[in-house]
Amino acid sequence: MPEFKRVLVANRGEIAVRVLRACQSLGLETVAVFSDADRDAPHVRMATFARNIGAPPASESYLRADVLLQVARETGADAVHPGYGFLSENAGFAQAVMDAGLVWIGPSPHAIVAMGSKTGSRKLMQAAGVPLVPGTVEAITDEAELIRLAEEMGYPVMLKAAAGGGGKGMRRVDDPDQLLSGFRAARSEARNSFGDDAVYIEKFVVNPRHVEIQVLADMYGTTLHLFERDCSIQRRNQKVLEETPCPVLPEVTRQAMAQVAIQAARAVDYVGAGTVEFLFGGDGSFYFLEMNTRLQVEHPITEMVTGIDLAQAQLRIAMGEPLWFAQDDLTMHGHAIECRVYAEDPAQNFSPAPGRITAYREPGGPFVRVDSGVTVGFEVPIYYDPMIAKLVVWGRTRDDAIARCDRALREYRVSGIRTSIGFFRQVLADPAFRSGVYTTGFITPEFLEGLSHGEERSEELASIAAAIAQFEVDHAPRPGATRSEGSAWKRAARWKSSHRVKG
Amino acid sequence: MPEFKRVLVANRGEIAVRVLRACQSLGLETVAVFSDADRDAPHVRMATFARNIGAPPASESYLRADVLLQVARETGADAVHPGYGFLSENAGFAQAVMDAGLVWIGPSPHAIVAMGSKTGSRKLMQAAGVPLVPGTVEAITDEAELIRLAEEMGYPVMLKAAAGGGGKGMRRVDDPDQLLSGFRAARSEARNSFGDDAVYIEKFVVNPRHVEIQVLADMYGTTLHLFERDCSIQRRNQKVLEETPCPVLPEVTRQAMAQVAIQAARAVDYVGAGTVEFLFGGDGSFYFLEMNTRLQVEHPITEMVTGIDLAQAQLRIAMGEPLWFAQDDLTMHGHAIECRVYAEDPAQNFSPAPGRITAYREPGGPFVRVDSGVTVGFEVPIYYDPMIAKLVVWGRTRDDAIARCDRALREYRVSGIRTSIGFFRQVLADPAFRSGVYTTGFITPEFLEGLSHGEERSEELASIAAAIAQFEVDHAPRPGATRSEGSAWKRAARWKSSHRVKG
Amino acid sequence: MIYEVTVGEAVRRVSVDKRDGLYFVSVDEGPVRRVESLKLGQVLSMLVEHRSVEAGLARREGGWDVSILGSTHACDVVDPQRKALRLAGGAGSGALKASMPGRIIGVLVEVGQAVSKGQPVMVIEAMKMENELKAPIDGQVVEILVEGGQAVESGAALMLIAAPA
Amino acid sequence: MIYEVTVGEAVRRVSVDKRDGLYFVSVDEGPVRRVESLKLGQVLSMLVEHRSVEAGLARREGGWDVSILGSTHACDVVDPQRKALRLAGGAGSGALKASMPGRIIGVLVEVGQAVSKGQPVMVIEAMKMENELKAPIDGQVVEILVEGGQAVESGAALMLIAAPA
Repeated sequence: MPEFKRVLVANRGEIAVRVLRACQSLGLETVAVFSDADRDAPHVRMATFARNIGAPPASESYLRADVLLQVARETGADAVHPGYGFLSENAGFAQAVMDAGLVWIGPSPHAIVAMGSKTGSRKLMQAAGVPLVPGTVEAITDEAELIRLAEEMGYPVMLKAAAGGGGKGMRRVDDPDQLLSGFRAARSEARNSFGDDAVYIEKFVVNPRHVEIQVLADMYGTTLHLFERDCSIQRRNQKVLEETPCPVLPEVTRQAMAQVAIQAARAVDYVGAGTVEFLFGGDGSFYFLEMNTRLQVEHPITEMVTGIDLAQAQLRIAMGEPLWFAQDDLTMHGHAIECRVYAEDPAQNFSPAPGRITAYREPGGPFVRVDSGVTVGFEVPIYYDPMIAKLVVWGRTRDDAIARCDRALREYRVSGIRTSIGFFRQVLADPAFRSGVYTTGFITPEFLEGLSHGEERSEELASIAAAIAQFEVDHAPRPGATRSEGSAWKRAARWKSSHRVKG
Repeated sequence: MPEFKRVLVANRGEIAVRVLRACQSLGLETVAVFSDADRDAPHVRMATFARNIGAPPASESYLRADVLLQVARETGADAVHPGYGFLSENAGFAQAVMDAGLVWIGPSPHAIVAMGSKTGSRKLMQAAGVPLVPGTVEAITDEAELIRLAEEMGYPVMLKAAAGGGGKGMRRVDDPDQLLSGFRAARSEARNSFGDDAVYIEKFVVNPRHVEIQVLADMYGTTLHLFERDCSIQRRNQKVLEETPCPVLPEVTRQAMAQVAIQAARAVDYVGAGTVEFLFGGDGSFYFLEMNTRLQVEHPITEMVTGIDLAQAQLRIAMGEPLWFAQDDLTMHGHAIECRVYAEDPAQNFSPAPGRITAYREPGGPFVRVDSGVTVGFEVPIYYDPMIAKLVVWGRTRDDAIARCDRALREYRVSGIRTSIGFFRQVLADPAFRSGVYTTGFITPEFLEGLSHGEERSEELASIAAAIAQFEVDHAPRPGATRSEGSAWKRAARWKSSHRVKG
Repeated sequence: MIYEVTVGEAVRRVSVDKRDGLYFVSVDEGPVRRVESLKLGQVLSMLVEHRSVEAGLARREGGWDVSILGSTHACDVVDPQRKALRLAGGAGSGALKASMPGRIIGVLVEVGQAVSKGQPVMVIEAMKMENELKAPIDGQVVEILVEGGQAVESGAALMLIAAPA
Repeated sequence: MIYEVTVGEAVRRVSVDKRDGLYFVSVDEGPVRRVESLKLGQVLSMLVEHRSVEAGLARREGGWDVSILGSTHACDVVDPQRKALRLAGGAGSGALKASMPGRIIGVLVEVGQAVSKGQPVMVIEAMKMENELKAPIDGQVVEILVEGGQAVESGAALMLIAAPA
């Protein structure tokens, strides 16, 4: 039975904090690591021990497997949690950790490798009977075969030039009547564009959503699912807002998808927390995309609806504990939404906005959770992912959750850097989002256009604030007197009350 | 049907913030009020509108019903939420609000009055068949009657001198054999001490706990209960830590107590959120103490286990909405604990510790909630209750919740004032608390004695910090250079990396 | 005191008076509003005719970044009297400055090369994202002050461009 | 540099050296520990031989209030060399100071009255609680500086007591 008492957390930011919290709740000691850019970051200040591991670029610190193992040895850590990103899906690091006699908190290097290759995992999944987006990879020449294949996979289908790219030589075909003419046109276009008329066929997934299933597996062959997350709201193919349950997933599909996810995990003897991602078509079909062999950024929404602490679960599974609940013990309770708060400027096409946070106040109150990796005074470094925090809310219903999420976003205060907080309020207000019927194409150029046109009233208030701020600078009597107004209230108050008593 | 769009919150601190959040989630506008001591408090900064209502002493601001009504009129508020404390259980204010044509978010003045008088409510409850601590209020002279009464209420019983006080003329009797001798001794002692030998009998509640039931009632006669809260951890007869479920309450008693609470609420045609408090004896008996006709400080733990937002429920009920769930829809899910964070020094017998908060960081992460009324820079005023925040945690089991609560307390950082944060860690670590078997006498002088003896290691670290802080002051090169170390890390890092690229 | 505040395309003339600790503000000669304003660190807590508005402040070249309810508005603030002075001074020299802290990963032009306003001249990387920096004016590159790979602070001068004589 | 730090009953001699930005600290001549210390506002983030300790700081008369993990330790800090000097100066004058901000609700003694150390001489109210303030020394009340009902700041001088000659 693997035992450990002191966990090295090989990460930074909110996920390092998340893992530290899980360790502390289980009474484990922790070792934080930090680059020169992160000395004052919360994860350093919360851990039992903290060690500097190098220069700010990740390649010189957070990605230095050798340094991490050396620190583990020097600090007496007996387990390593990789978080997500960085070395979390690096099978070589996992192996090195185990070779050093430490407990690796994650799946086996074998599972990481098997799921790490796009083509390898597709083959493995096909063998395991997991549905993949249907298609041929070889060129089709026989029209009769084409018709048969299209019938088999169902319309609409996509004809793609094997040598293609940039949309050239691609034809969407919606019904059988157009198949052959489309095929001929695609071949001819392909020949003209690329000098190669090889064309293959793939199922066209209409109005796709990104839906994923959380799984947990112990060392003894028990693999459970913790339902789905909908991650279709994306910018630049990166998730920005996730929710669970998926507002349009029929129960029968949820069950089927969950079973497939368990199948996928079992196919690689998966142990720990993992996520199986699917493309979910508007027609109800779903197809395996990939499996992430680590804790997912958006895991908190699953925690909110199931009550299971996934980071603690990772640790307990790694300790050799058999799963302490059965599939039937798990239910989805209410609705949860996560907003990834980035240090970036949504109005400038989400360009990064690192810098020093000069004022910071997180929202609180009922069913609001913030997982963050920053504090006031912290300088968001230029070297890493711009995500500074995740706002997670829960509600009994989806509408409750949306209303509460908007309330929490209103409350969230960050000064000194730009963030995506305001952007999320626009997402939540969007009728398509409200309806629950949206796709991965939700964030359109038009949506972004709307963002850059600030609200008239809000701009007017900003102008007033700027003018007053400037006025105060222009009329500053002396430095350091910025709190004078507040103190004046209190001074006046004290004076009044003591005066009154005397009189 | 009462309609309202703009709610005046006639309170301050965390409860004002709590009500503002509920209003904002429901799309209602808000009017905050503040005394001269609270201009920079969070509730002022979060509300739609904010108005100054007077000098710091509550009698000159938060208790000024006339000023509050005037502000409501001037700001176009059409409803008033009183929070808890201040005017929340003032029937005259409730009536005045209604007379002014505004919606009062609370029960009727009739219900407030009926429950407001200790003796009046006892009579009312007796008539409604609600169990009260059995006893006579008249002196007993007949020994046969005494024996009959004692048998009826069950042993142990307490004999008390009617004219008594300070423990004189009191006799606890544990079995029938001692009853008559005890009675004679008590009468004789009473006569000698007070010149009056009148003695009455009351049931002695052994090892009492304070357990209360949350109720919600709409305008249409539906009254539901939301289970119990155990509030037995008290200092100076004030609750400091609460949990739900009560760790020792049998299901059958829970049901019986809940039914009695509903009965009590119905007896006064209760509308809104209310709490019925009971004394729960070690022998399984329970007795009505009083009903609080308002939202309770410790309401969040009920929210955590039921998923019902009680402050939102108050607003929706006041809008005339019938309850949107049935008793059977409510279940207790997991375990929740609340710690009331006070600005006070537990080691100095909980003496108040107002002052300016110079650094402040609330814990976060899974199933941790902070309801607070302060921020960094805020000066906790001397004029009001010392509670600055409530830390609320949830866990699937009681042990989970305790571990997470300790984790969150470790994370909570407050500088500038003393708080009860460290005290709670000691409560959570106590074997009696861990076992769940504790009474209202949990916080003993011995427990407090333990507090004032700081942990050796922690004191040593404090000494080192103080010495370094003093060293920095003694060797300060010039004012304003306190961040030099941190910047040095970063400067060095930048220099190194730019150097490397050049080389 | 009158300030010209530019947010996006919109220019507003904001008149500010302070009496007895209160501000009296009017926008574009509209009604005068009473503002009770309290500076708390880098945050301005304003009561604008009792409406509570919290504005996060960050100094920026030529004005302030003002955050209200999670959205940041870049506000250029000009005192018209000083503006007049500034315009009277020399014009046409273009210093390209870093719009964010980051690392220079590409220099797209050479010294002596003619560039036109808006033309990408440098690429800066921050947080795994590449961002093009554009020439602020038409002109000729006079000097390049940084090298590829170099880390720079926000506002650092990167390149000098001379306007055509 | 050696400081004498008193927490509760315990007095510790803490030796502090700073070299290359790092502190080397030894308590009561125990092993020397390497402390990397970073001041963040009113918080000291220390790595004591890599152990991460966050200490909240608040200045107090004669030292610091240090908060570690939610518990505050009142630390009196004395530089032994200066202490020697201080002791050489005049002794025995007792100024009663407010231990917390609050409102004076009772003055229990009169000017000229003899008091003994530890005797309650004033009552201060804060947050609905009454707290007795005690005479710091044996002596005679020379002056009472506040009146009943008056609000006072923490540390304000309330009463002067002269030690017997």
